Amino acid sequence: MTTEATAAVKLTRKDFVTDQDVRWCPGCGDYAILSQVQRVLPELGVPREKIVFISGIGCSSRFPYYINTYGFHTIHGRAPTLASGLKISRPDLCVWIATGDGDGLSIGGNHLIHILRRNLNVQILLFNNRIYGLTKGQYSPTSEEGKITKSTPYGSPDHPFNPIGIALGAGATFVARSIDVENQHMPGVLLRAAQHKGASFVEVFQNCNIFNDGAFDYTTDKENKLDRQLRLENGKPMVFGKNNDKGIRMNSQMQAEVIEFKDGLSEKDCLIHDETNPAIAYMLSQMVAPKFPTPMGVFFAIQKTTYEEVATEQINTAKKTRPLTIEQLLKSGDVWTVK
Amino acid sequence: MTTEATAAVKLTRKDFVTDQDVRWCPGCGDYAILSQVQRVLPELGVPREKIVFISGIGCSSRFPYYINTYGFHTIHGRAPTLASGLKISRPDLCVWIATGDGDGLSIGGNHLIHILRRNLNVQILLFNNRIYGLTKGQYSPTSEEGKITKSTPYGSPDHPFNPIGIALGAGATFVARSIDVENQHMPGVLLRAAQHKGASFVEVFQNCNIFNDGAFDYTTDKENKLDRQLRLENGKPMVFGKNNDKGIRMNSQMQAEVIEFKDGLSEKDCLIHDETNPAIAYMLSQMVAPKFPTPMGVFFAIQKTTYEEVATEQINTAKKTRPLTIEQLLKSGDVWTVK
Amino acid sequence: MTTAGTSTSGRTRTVTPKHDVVIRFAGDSGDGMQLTGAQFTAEAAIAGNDIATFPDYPAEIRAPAGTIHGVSGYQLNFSDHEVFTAGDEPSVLVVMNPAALKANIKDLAQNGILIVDTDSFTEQNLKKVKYEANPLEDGSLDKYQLFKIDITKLTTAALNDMGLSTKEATRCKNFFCLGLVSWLFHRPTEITIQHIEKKFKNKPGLAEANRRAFMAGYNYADTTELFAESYEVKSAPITAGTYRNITGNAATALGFVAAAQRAGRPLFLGSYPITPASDVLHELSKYKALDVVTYQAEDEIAGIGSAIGAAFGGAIGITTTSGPGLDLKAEALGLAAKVELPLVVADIQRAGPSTGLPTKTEQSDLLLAMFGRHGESPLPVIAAASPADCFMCAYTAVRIAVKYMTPVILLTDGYIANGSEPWKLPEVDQLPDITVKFATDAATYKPYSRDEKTLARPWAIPGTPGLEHRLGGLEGQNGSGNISSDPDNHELMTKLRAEKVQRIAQEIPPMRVMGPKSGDAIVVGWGSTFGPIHAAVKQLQKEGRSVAHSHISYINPLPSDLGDLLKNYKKVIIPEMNMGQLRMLIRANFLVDAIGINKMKGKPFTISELVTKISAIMDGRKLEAVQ
Amino acid sequence: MTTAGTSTSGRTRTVTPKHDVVIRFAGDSGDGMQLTGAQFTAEAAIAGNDIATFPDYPAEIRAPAGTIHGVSGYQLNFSDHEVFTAGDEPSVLVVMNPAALKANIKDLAQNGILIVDTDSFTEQNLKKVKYEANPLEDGSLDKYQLFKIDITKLTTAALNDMGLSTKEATRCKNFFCLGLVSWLFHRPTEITIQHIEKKFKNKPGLAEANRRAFMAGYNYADTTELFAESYEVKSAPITAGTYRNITGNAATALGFVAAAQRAGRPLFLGSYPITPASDVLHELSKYKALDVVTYQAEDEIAGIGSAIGAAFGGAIGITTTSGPGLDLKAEALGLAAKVELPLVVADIQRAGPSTGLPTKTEQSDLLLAMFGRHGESPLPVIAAASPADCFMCAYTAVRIAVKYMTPVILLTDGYIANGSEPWKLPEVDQLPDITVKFATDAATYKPYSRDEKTLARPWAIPGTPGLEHRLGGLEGQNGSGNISSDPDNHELMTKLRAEKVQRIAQEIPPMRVMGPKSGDAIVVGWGSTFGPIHAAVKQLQKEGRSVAHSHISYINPLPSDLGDLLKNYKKVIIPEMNMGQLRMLIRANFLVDAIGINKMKGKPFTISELVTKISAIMDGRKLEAVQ
Ligand SMILES: Cc1ncc(C[n+]2csc(CCOP(=O)(O)OP(=O)(O)O)c2C)c(N)n1
Ligand SMILES: Cc1ncc(C[n+]2csc(CCOP(=O)(O)OP(=O)(O)O)c2C)c(N)n1
Ligand code: SF4
Ligand code: SF4
Ligand SMILES: [Mg+2]
Ligand SMILES: [Mg+2]
Repeated sequence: MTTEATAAVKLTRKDFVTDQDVRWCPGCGDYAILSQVQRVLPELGVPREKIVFISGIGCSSRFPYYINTYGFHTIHGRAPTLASGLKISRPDLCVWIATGDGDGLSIGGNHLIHILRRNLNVQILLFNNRIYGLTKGQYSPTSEEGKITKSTPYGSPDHPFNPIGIALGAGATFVARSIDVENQHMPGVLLRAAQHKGASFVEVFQNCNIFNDGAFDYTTDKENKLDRQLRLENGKPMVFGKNNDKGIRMNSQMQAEVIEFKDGLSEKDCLIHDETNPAIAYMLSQMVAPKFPTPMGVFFAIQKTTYEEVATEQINTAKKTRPLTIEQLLKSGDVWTVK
Repeated sequence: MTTEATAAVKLTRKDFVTDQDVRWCPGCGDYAILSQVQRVLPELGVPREKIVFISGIGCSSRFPYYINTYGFHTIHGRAPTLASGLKISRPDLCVWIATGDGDGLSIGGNHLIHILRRNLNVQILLFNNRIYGLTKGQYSPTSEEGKITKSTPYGSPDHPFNPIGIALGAGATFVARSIDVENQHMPGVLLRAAQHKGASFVEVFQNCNIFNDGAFDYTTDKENKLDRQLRLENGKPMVFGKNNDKGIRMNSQMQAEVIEFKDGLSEKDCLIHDETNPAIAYMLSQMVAPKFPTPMGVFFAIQKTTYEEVATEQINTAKKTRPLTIEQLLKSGDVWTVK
Repeated sequence: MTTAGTSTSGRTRTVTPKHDVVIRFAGDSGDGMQLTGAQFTAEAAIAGNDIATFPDYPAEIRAPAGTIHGVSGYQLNFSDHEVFTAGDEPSVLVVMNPAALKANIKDLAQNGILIVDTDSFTEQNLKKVKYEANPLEDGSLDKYQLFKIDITKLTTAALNDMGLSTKEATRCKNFFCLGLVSWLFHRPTEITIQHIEKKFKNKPGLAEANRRAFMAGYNYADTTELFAESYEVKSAPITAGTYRNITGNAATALGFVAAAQRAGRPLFLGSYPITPASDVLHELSKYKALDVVTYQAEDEIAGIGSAIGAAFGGAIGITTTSGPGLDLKAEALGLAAKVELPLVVADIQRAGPSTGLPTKTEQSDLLLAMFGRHGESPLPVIAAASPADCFMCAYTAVRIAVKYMTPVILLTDGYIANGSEPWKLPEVDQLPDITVKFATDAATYKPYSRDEKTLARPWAIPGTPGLEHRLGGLEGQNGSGNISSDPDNHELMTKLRAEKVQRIAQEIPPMRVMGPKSGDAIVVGWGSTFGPIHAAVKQLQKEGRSVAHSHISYINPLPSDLGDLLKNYKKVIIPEMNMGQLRMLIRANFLVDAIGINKMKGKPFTISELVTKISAIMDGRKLEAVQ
Repeated sequence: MTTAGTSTSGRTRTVTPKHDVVIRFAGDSGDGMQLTGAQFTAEAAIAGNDIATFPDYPAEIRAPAGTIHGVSGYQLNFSDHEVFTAGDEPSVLVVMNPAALKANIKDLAQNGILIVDTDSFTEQNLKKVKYEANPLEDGSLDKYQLFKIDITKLTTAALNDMGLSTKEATRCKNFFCLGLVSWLFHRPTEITIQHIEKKFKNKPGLAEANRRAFMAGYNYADTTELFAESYEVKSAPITAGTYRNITGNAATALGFVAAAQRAGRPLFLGSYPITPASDVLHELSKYKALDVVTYQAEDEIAGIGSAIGAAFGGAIGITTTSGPGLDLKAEALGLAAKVELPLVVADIQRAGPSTGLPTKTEQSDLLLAMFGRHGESPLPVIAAASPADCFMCAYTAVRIAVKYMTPVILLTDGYIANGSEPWKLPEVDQLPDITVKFATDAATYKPYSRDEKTLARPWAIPGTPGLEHRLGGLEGQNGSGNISSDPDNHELMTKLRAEKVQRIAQEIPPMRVMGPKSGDAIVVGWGSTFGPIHAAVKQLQKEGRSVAHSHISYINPLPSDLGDLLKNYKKVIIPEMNMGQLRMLIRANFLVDAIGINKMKGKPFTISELVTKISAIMDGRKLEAVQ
């Protein structure tokens, strides 16, 4: 997001609520995400009018209607393209993208990887419910293999995408994951994303209670979630478990494994999380349940120039070093005068 | 490719040459790739009529015209979509895709990652010349930062894609790299790609001598290439250098480093290449010159079900377990008779 | 005439015969009104009525309960004579909550029957839809026959010993309603009970609950003497045959499968979900045993691309979509036109522009289908007139695609895609022939040689030895297909491609005219307006007007006898659910001053509005005056 | 009349005055003929001639040397009177190799001057293009004035002490040619030499080599008395002013920049490279100092998407493309139409369908521009008539987009995009006003309130406190813009969107008619056919025919006086480089039996073919007879 936060503004959650009826199904995970975003926005110190939410099409893409900032509910898959044009020409704005697993990874996959590559300073929230909600329940690129849906009565033959893997592969500079119901966890991730200079990609596990209910129950299960989630903390060893008695170790052939802290093993044997190491981030993205706990939090965060800062710099330099008026431009080239 | 190679056929390179004038610029790297593909095809033991080359638009996408098999020069970026439909409905065919860095990674990026994810059994050759050749020299998604081209007279503000990284992130099951001029190296890679069951992605460094001449000179430089290329071999330590006196080591924090074999260091300290380990493959993809030698060969190769085998299996099962005639189908549902 | 009948309970009841009834069920999206409607439709069909239905549901999956946005409706017209639409205005309206009442009451006919679930008329629910007072109490519904019933309470009471949660029990109220109206229209209960048992055969608990709710409703009507009379709609004189009630989307899917089967080729559908087209994908994905592959692609471009690839390999390539998806397919359609491969693109139109009103109907993609590709790339366009007609149109689209080696665009729309009507099942072997003959002879094969009659080029598929060839989007030489930038060849190919499409006119049967062969006016329509136009013109004819109706199925090429036909009438009137797209084509082609009746409300024409407007035009009155 | 002049060498030479000359340079893609042509054009322009040019190059970057496919040509028409096209047939042809000869000789006028580089007529090169015998020797060129010159040898000889490689030296042969023709047409050498010095100012070696080659060619012509006479074309009577020679693409780019500057807003171009549109991107990418951002997007959809995003933020959003790219922009265009944001989409048309003939010209995207979006989403369409006209059309497109808050489609084509003509530089402050006024008042702001005159909604950009609002593709309520599925509102909005576009007719100046105000025929054109039609009609008028020419710039909406105008003529004739797209619109709108002259050869009309065909139509003869 933009770094020009103006401390003067003091907003509250309510300032970000619109007068529109929220039209998600009762019980949809989108509500929780909405309310957490509304909680985090005031903390940015950015005036409301400087914030823009841009989305594609899908249940999740209805998001902008419910946030009282500028907003644009565009067309399916194309939100990153509008966000790019807006951010490049208006670097002063704080631009967010709300998208779904269908919108962002199916039809919109290309725009997503390109905005990550170009590292525009925007925040991308990918609501991953592993289903097409709005069109009433077809499988999505993140649906599990063999999934039975309206369009796959015999089970899906596809291997799913790993959104974190895609983002890393595309060269994203900030990659993180959270869960709709984890209202202690998500705000921190959202804040980090907003503060990151460059494109921030946040995968949010989101429950669609109508068409794919319980998709993340294994991970969010109250009883066992501490054994099933790995909370990432930069510079800290990768430890997890109800009693913090398990961890992730890496062997010399770069294979990750879960260890229990017994027989002399302790957190000292664990891999230290390093947000700047792409190999670690990628390895984490490959850790899937039930063999591994599901990593949550910031996988990767590095600094690179943003597209718009270079573009703006070029314009400023051009203005300084080769100033030009429109009159001069028209008269440039081989000009002759007829009397 | 298809595993139904019929040993009966004995073809030669010449069988794969068409009567069309080849219309690349003299000196273009595409010629070398063409000739190596034509050399490898006879070794597959697949009859000519069972082979199909599909391409998009670009200099590289002219490829099918020059190979005497079935071919389809489609539209910009969409080759994987046609290849998918063809391969799913005709698993008996051996399908190749020829694409460029613009065709495959710019406009066609989404189809590329989706065909890799679905793991259709096709071979994808991405001719990476880091430029748009056919449209006369604009920068491409693989062009270096700051590159000056027709469309970026002030230098490109983009960070480039890493094609290998993208392919891995997308879940590709076979990922490799070779170079147009390396006519000893490329046939082996092509053969491995063809033999792989599933989508094989091969990035080929290709020199565009008109618009981006010398893009790979650093890596291919005759004098120094052994110091600048890391030839990957599965199960072997990562050793390189004119005198095989250097290698790649990984430290406990998963950081790769180049070591020279002195002060007690030897190939024993090197990481062993393991084509089935995604973390190694990804780390290799992040190794870039001049800090690291450029890895060449097969980065990653694993087995997964292919889309078309599951789809075909579903059809066969349905035919067996729930046979249906069109007459039965029409009469299904709530039917009544009027006399 | 009113007769006395005997109800199942043995009581004598008054049965009034009716020629037709239009009933609408309306409730919250979650209330199951679509199911109630569909089931009641099945009862009517089996009773031999002619029927037509129109489901109407919101864009949201589940808008917040109790809001206007969340209201879902299902309308059925059943009659003892031929019907062409789901009816202009319901004479019976069943509403499950205040929102449903508010959204639908304006449509109910004067003195119509209004059945209301009073339990939902809580203060909170009334407030949600801004009712100041309870309309059930304030006399505002006096002009209707209002039946206030505690549907929810009665339903849960009927199930109270089954151990269901309140939520589960409440869900059965739609079957209670069904019971009520089944009694009201004198339906036998057995059929519905059989249905329930079949539908819920894996969930016996649910089957039992729904059966009980249904009977509770039925018996409630019967015992309480709630309704003073019941009604009976006799069976309609329908052509003998086997029928099923079918939606347009299901008929489209079956048309494709039948065509592929007749062609003896596998069917390949490459598609990306989009309302209201997704159901064709859902349908087809069930028919794997008939060599149907459905491929849910990453987007619409991949959908059509994969279908072209499959066609290259010898399959029947199909892609289905709605407006925004057709936009995206433009470039690939141009490729398919250039390489002359068979392909069918079905566009189930919805209201635009842009995302528009995605669950509402419109006919506004016609000119997109005609002209929505760069360069000169004319394509055949076929439009279905009714739910059942979708079958033959889909079948024909494949037949023409294969015969002429061309992509074909099939247009239907949300109205007929989701609406249903009885469909007389065809005999598969009596369907028109579809023969696929692949080229195999290497000695004579040329990729762009042409059939004399159709101008089709040969279909040569990979796997055929000696026929290796390369296709592509660059202009190619006629005959060899080799890349050619020869100016004369480009002009020749452009003309050949156009001429090939024109030749399809030889397939088109003569225009059918309903009404006088010449006269004051002819009303010309295309697509889903068939029903309302037909009914309206019939009515006008009854009133003695000199007016005919003729409907166009083939929009490109236009039927060769159309121009002459139009000359026989003083006025040409074209009603469309767009701003006049067919009208433009007709005017350009035949230079007749066709007059449009245009509706852009996301809803089909009503018969009465057409009657009014056609009359006005015939009388030379301005349309604005009657709007 | 022939006079005697004095050459630079002091010799007396014969100078024959000419009214106009058409010269074509042709060679291998690598021979630099485009440069020679452009430089010779500059000489003519500075000499005060009126000029028009037509470059014509192959789809391949460098087809194999010496092949027909690799031939690149550049044609210039320069004259002492007004010219409208680059000329039907060259009277001077310069060819650098057998392929260029073979590809071009059929166009050369009888007795035309043919200058040939004999060095390239090797046996191998002759074989490549299937010349059985050397045409320079076998008498087959007898009907031309053949000048055989060892151009390559002479060039390298002139440079032999410079230490250049043979390849480098050989490359300079195009300047040798330029020297030859400069002498032939009596041009001063200074201007070219200045040019060379300016162009190669960072490469003094190259500057010297080219200067020497140029002078070598000039002196060779002079000393050898190669040509019996030289020619002089006097300056044309041209309106006073400052001029530059400009291609359509450069003019388009400048029009956009000028408009953005006048609007006081930054210009944002989101584009994806495609022939022949890429040069607009290349041009604009140079003007950063004028607040121009160019964004090379990942595809055409991202190109338009980014431009819409930028427009939302208050920039002048532009996207440029050619046919296949316009296909892809359809869906986003519909969004822009629905949200009513200003935007300009420029389509530089090329020959289709599909990839077609990408470097050749055509006008076949007109109906795509008109109708290529689902739903009812009419948009203004403006077409440029000549290279210089692209400036005003681009400017106007922005002006209308901003004033009416609508996307505008600008059509040009390969012919005028790459062709050039002298352009009288406008005074920036005399260009029509473009005022941007953003909404700022929170108290009165409504996203979809409307200006009374234009029906435009207000433009409110992020960053404005209190105006936070949400746009989107779902239908919205007039006024508030809130999502609305109200049927009446949808009809209202559909009509408002259409009406807004119609209102643009108030911007359109009355149709200009060249010729009689009524008569036997009017020839109506649009876009790049202006030149040939104008010249052809002038010629027919000279021959005494009662025929007029009128050209349409605004295709949507059509000018309000057009219908009446057409009624004044017995015949309406519409030449188009397509199968009759404007013709269809004219027929549909005005019910006139317009007759088409259609050319689909990837090439502009020649004046003479138009003269022949217009005459034939006026005489009532069948067109086929004259084809
Ligand atoms: C061009 C286009 N194609 C298809 C659609 C239909 N469509 C709308 S949303 C959607 C998928 C939504 O899935 P996702 O992004 O996962 O969102 P969710 O509803 O699950 O939050 C589809 C296919 C459309 N609106 N536009
Ligand atoms: C839809 C569409 N957009 C743009 C183009 C123009 N175009 C043709 S090839 C190409 C880029 C080619 O680059 P690449 O794939 O790297 O191929 P190369 O020529 O370098 O081998 C572009 C932009 C097109 N033909 N179609
Ligand atoms: S369908 Fe699923 S994702 Fe969409 S609103 Fe309902 S619960 Fe949420
Ligand atoms: S432009 Fe470059 S890539 Fe294209 S053919 Fe020429 S050398 Fe090869
Ligand atoms: Mg989803
Ligand atoms: Mg390239």
